[in-house]
Amino acid sequence: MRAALHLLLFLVFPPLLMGVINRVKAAFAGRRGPPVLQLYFDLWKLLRKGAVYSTTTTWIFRAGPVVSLAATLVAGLLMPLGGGLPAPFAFPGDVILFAYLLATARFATVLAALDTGSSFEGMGASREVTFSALAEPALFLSIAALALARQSISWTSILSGQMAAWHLFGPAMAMLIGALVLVALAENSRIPFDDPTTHLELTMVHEVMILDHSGPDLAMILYGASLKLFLLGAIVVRLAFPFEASVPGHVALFVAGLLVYAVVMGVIESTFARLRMDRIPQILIAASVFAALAVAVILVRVNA
Amino acid sequence: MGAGVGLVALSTGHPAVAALGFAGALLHVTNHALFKSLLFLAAGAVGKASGTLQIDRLGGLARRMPRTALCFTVGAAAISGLPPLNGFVSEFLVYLALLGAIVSLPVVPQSAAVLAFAVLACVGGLASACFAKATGAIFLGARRSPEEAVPQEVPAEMQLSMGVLAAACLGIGLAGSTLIAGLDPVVRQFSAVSLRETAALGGLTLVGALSAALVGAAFAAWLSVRWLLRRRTVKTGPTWVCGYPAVQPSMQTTASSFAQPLILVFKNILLPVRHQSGSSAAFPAALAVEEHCPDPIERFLLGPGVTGGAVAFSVARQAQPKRVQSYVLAIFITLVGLLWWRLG
Amino acid sequence: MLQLFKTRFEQGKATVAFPFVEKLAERFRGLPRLLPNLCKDGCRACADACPTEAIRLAPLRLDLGACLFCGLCEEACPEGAIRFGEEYETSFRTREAMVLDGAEARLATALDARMRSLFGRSLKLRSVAAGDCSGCAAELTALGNVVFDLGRFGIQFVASPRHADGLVISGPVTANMRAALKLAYDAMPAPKIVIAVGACAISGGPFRGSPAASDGVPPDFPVDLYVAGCPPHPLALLDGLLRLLGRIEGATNGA
Amino acid sequence: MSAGIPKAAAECAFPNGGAVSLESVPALPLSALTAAATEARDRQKGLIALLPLVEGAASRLLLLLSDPSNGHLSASSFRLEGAKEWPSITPFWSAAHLFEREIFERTGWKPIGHPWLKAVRRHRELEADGDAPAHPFLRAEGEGVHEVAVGPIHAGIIEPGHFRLQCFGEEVLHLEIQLGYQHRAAEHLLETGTPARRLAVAESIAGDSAVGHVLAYCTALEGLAGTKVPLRAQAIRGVALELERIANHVGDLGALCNDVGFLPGAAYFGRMRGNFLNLLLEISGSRFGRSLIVPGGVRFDIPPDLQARLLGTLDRDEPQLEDMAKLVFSTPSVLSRFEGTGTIKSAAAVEFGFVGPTARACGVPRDVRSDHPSGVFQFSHIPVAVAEGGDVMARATVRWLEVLRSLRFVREQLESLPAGALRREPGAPRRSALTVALVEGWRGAIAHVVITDEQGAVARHKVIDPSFHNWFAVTLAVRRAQVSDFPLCNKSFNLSYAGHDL
Repeated sequence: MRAALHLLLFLVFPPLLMGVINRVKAAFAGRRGPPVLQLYFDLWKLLRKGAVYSTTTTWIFRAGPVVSLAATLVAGLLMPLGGGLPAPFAFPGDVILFAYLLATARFATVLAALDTGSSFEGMGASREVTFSALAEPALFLSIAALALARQSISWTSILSGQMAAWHLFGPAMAMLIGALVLVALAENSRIPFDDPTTHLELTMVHEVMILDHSGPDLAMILYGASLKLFLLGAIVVRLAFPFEASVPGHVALFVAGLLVYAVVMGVIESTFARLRMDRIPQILIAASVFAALAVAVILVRVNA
Repeated sequence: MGAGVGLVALSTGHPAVAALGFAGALLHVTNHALFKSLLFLAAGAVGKASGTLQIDRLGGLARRMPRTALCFTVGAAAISGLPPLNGFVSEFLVYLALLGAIVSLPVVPQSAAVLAFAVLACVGGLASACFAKATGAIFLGARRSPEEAVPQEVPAEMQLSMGVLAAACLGIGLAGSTLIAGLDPVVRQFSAVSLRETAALGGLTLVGALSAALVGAAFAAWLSVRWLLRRRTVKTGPTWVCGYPAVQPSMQTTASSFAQPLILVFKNILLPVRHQSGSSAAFPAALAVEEHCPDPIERFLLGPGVTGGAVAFSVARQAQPKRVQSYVLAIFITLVGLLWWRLG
Repeated sequence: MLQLFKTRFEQGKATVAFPFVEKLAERFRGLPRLLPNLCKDGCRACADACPTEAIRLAPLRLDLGACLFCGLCEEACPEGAIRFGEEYETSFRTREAMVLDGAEARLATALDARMRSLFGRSLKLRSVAAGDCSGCAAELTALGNVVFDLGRFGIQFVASPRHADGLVISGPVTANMRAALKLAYDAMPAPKIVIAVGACAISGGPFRGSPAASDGVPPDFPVDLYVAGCPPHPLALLDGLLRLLGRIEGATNGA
Repeated sequence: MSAGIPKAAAECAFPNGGAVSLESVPALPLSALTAAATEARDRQKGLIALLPLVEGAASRLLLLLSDPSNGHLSASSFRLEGAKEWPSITPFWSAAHLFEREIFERTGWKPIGHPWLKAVRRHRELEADGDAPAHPFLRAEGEGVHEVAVGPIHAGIIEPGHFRLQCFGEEVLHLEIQLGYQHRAAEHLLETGTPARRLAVAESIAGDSAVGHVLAYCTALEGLAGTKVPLRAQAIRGVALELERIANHVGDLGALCNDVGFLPGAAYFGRMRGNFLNLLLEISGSRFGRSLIVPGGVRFDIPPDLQARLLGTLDRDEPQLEDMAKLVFSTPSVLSRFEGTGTIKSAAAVEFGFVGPTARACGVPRDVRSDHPSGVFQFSHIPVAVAEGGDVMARATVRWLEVLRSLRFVREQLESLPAGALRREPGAPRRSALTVALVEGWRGAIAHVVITDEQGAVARHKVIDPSFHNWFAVTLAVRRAQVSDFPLCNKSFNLSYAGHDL
C-alpha cells in the first residue's frame, strides 16, 4: 500500500513542481504565467506527436532518452518520500546506487547530445560533464555527512529520525541543506547555474543538449528532468522538515515541503541573475566546501 | 583504494569492512581486466578500420561500425562505474567499505575515508566525462576527416571477442552477487569475516535486480516509443544547427575542446601548455592555437627513461603476432580460467 | 532585495485581460470597414494613395494581406468609403478571406478537432524572420512579455524547431533565407502548422516585387493562419492564435 | 538651398540635410584618395560613406565625410581611370572596410590590398556552393579548435545572421559575421518605387528605427527640394524620434537582464518599453511611429488633450523607471555579468568609426544631434551621454543616461509645442544634385544619401544604417571572451540585421 502510494506520488507529482516554479516566477514578474499543469499538457501533446531524427544520429541518440528516463525511474525506487513513505527498495549502500543511476542518466543524455554532431550540443555536453564532475563531490560529501550523522548507509534510514540529527548537529544540517540546494540547482539546470527560459544556444547547459529531440523522446527527457528535480528535492525537503507525524501527516508534510521547495526555487530564480559560465565551478566547489565543513562538524561531535 | 580500506579496517578490528574492501578490490581488478580489454579491443578495431587513432580526426564511426560502437560504449560506461555494468558492482563494494569505515572506524581513518569517498566520487565524475568524450569524439556525430577512407566494420571474430567481453561486463553487472559469493573464500583469507555476514550480499542482489530493472525499463521505454510512433510521421533530416545550409564536419566539438572547461578548473594541477599564433590584428589572416597537458609524471620522471625502453620494445614487437585482439583474448581466457580454478 | 520588492510592488499586475475590451488608442487603425456604395464613379483617390496597391476598384476591394494599415486611403477618400475601425482582430484562415469588400470580415476559425485536441493547451512556436524589418519580430517578442503573457494560454516560443508545433514566418522571405526557412520547416515533427505574420509574409508588403525576395511565404509552406498588419498589434497576434486553437468563438469581428 | 561653400578645392562642404550640385563635388585624381583618407582619419572625421559613382563612361569613388569639429559634411570624389581598381584605404583606416567590400560586391571594382575582401551580403547564387568559394571563413588552426556556427536562425525571436566562431573550449578566438540574409533590395525599391511605396520602404528598412529612417529619408527629400519644415512638425518629429530611442533603450535594458537571467529586470523593463511604444501609438496610430512623418512635415498633430495625456503617462512612468534602473544597477549578480564583459578600447572605436551608443560607451562623444544638428535639434540641445570602459556595463549606462535625457527633452517639447502648420508640401527636387541627411537614431547615425539625375529623378539612394558601421564592434567585443557571453555582448549593441542588409 505504502509502496503503491510512493510510486503514485513519484510518478504523478513531479511535473507539478515545474508548474509551481513557473507560477512563482510569474508572480515576481507581474504576469499570470502558464497554468500550473502546463508540463502535463506539454507531455501529453509530445507523446502524441511524430518525430524527426537527424541523419547524423545512430541508435545512441534514440537510446539516450530511454536509458536516461529508466535510470531516473529506478533511482526513484530508492528514495523515501518524506517520513511516511519509505523507499520500495532499501539496502545498505543504496545511496551509492542512487547517485550512480543519476550518473548513468547523464551519461546517456551526453552521448545522445554528442551523437547529433552539433557544436552547440557538444558544448552543452562539455559543460554538463564539467559541472556534474564538480557537483559530484558535494553530493557525496553530503551523503557521507548524513551517513555519519545517522550511522546508516541507506536513504530510508538516513532520512528517518532527522529530528535527532538536528538536535545533535544543527549547524551542520543547515550547511548540508545549503550544499544540497546548490547541487540541486546545478543538477536541475536552474538559475544561477543555467537558465531554462532564455533560449540561447550558446549559453545553455542542459537545454542545448536536447535541441534535436522531438516528440515522445522529448517528452521522456522533460519528464525525466522533472523526476530529477523531485528526487533531489525529496532529500532537501526531508532534511528541512524533519518533523515526525502519522503516515498521512507525513505525506501531507512532504507534499507541502516540496511545494515550499518549488517556491524557494522560484524565488531564487527571480532574484538572482545567472552566473558567468567560468564562475560556476567556483560555486560548485564552494558547495563541496560546505558539505566538507558539515562532515567536519559531525565528525567532531560524533567522536567527542 | 579498496585494499587500502581493507587493510586499515583489519588493523582497527573491523573485519566486515575489511571484507568489503578486499572484495571490492579483487572484483575491481577483474573488472578492469574485462572492460579495459574491451576498450583496447575496440580501440584496435577503430585503428584498423580508420587507419588513425588521433581522436580529433575521428568521429561518426557509430554509423559505420555499430557493433564496435556498442561494445565501446558498454566499455566506456563500465569503466566509468555506471550501473547496470560490472564497474559499478566493484565500485559499489569499495564505496560500501568506505561508508562502513565512515560510520564505524576511529576518527583518523574515518576522516581519511570521507576524503577517499569524495575523491572517488570526483574521479568517477571525471572518468565518466573522459569516456563520454572519447565515445563522442570517436563514434558519434559526423566524420571529421571525410577525405579519408570510409571505415568498415571489423571482421566477425573481432566483433565476437568484443561481444563476449561486453556481455561479461553486463553479466557481472546484473549477477554481481553470485560472483561475490564465489569470491568469499579468497576474501576470507584476508579477513576473518565472511562476506555472507556483511549486508553486502543482499544489497548486491538488489543492485543486480535493480540493474535488471533499469535494463528492462529502458527496453520497455524503447518499445513504447516505437509503439507510439508506429503510425506517426517519422522523418529524418539534418541535425538542427540554426538553419545553416552548408554545415561542415569541422563544426563539431573536438575532444580537446570538450575537455577544455575541465582542464581550466584543474589548471593548477594539469599545467596546460599553450601555443598561440596569429595576431590580434583587426583582420587576422591566420590563426592557430594548440594546448596540451603533458603528464607531469611523464614530463618530470619517466620521460628520459621511456625513450630508451621504447626502442627496445619496438625491436621486440617485430616477433609478436600482428593482431592485438587475439593476444588480449588469450590473456582474458587465461584470466577467467585462473579465476574459475581458484574459485572452484 | 528591498529594492526588488519595492519595484515589484510598483509594477503591480501588468498582464492585460484577454479578450481585451478597452479601447486601444484614439488613432489606432484596426480592421477596416468598407462602404463600397459610397464610391463615386471614376474616383481613384484611395487606390492612388495606397503604397502597396492593396486596393481594387469597381467594386471597391481592399486586400488586407497587402495592407500596411497606414490610413492613407482613408485620408484620401473624399466620401469616407474606407474607415479603419478600432477592432484589433485581423487574422484569417485563407488568403481569399483577406480581400475585404463591404461585407463582414470572415475572421479566422479554429483548426479541426484533432489538431485542436493536440495543440489546444500546448502550442510551441518557432519564429523565423525572413527579411523581417524587425517590426513583426518585435511584436512577436512582445507577446511573451508580462503585458500580453502568451504563456498563460499554453503557447510558447521555443528555440529548436524539433520542439515546435508551429512555424511563425515574418518578412517577405528573402532569397537568402529560403533554404534556412525550408530547413526549419522540415525540422519540425508532424503534425505542424504555419503562421504568416505581417504584410511582408503574406504578400511581400512594401517589398512586393523586390528582386531579392519572394512576395511573402512561398507556396511550398501550407499556411494555416494569416495575421494582417504592418506589424500586427500583439493583441491581433494573440487573437489569431487563440482563434486557431478554438479558444475564441465568433467568425466575424465585433464579438 | 545652401549651395556648396568651397572651403578647400579638395572637397565641397555643406550642412546636414543640405544639397549640392554634383558638379560642385570636386573630381580629383585617384592618387589623392590616400592623402584625403589619411587626413580624414587623422582629424578624426566620420566616414559617412564611400560610394561608387557612375556617370556615363566616367567612374568615380565618392567620399562623404562628417567633421564634428565644425559641423560640416563634405564630399569629394576620385576618378577611376583604366582598370577599375584603387589602392585600398582599409589598411590604414579600418572604418572603410565594409564600404570597400560593398563596392567590390556591387560593381566588381577592386580595392587592392584590402585585408578581407569578400561579399558583404550573401547572394542567391552563392547558396548553391555553400560557403566554400565566395564566402571563405577564417579557420583557426590547431588540434582542439572547433568552429561554432550560429545562425542564420537564432534561438530567440531574432533576425537572421550567421556567426562563425572559432573556439577553443569555451574561449572565443575569433568571430566572423556573415550577414545578408535579410537583403530585400530596399535601396533598389527606394530608387524605383512610387513615392508612397518609397516612404513605406523607408519605414521598413529597420522596423525598430522606423522613425529615424523615415526622418532621414524625408530630410533628404526636403533638402533636395529646399523645403522648410514647419516648426511644429519639427518638434513632433523630435518627440517621436526620442520616444523611439527611449522605447528601444528601455527594451534593450530588459533584454540585457533577460540574457543574464535576471527575470525581474527583464519583466519590468519589457513592460515599460511597451508603455513608450503605446505613446507612439497614441501619436501616430502605430506602436513604431509609422505613418507619422512624411516629406514636408507630419501627418498627425499633438492636440492639447493628447499632450496632457502623454505628459500624464510620463509623470506616472518616470519614477517607476528610475526605481527599476536602481534595482538593476544595484543587483550584484547583474553587475558581475555586465562589468568587464565585451570590452572595446576607445582607440578601436575611433579607428573603426563606430557610431552611436557603441562609440559613446567607449568615451567617444559622437552624436549627430549635437555634432550636426538638424530639425528641432538646432534649437533644443540634448547633452551627449558618454561612458568610459567600453564594456556591456558602459553600454547599459549610456543607454540609461540617454533614456533620462531624452525623457527630459520629450517633456520640454511637449510642454512648449510651437504653433503652426503640420506640413508644407515639398516642391520639385533639384536636378543633378547630391544630398546627405544624418539623423541620430537610437543605434547611432542614420545616413540617407540621395543623388538626382538631370530630370530630378532619384538616380541613387544609398542608406547607411548605424549597424553597418558598428557590426565589427561585436567581433572586437567577443575576442578572447567566453562563448557563453557572446549573446550578452551582441545584445548590448543590439544592431540591426535588416538595416545592414537593406
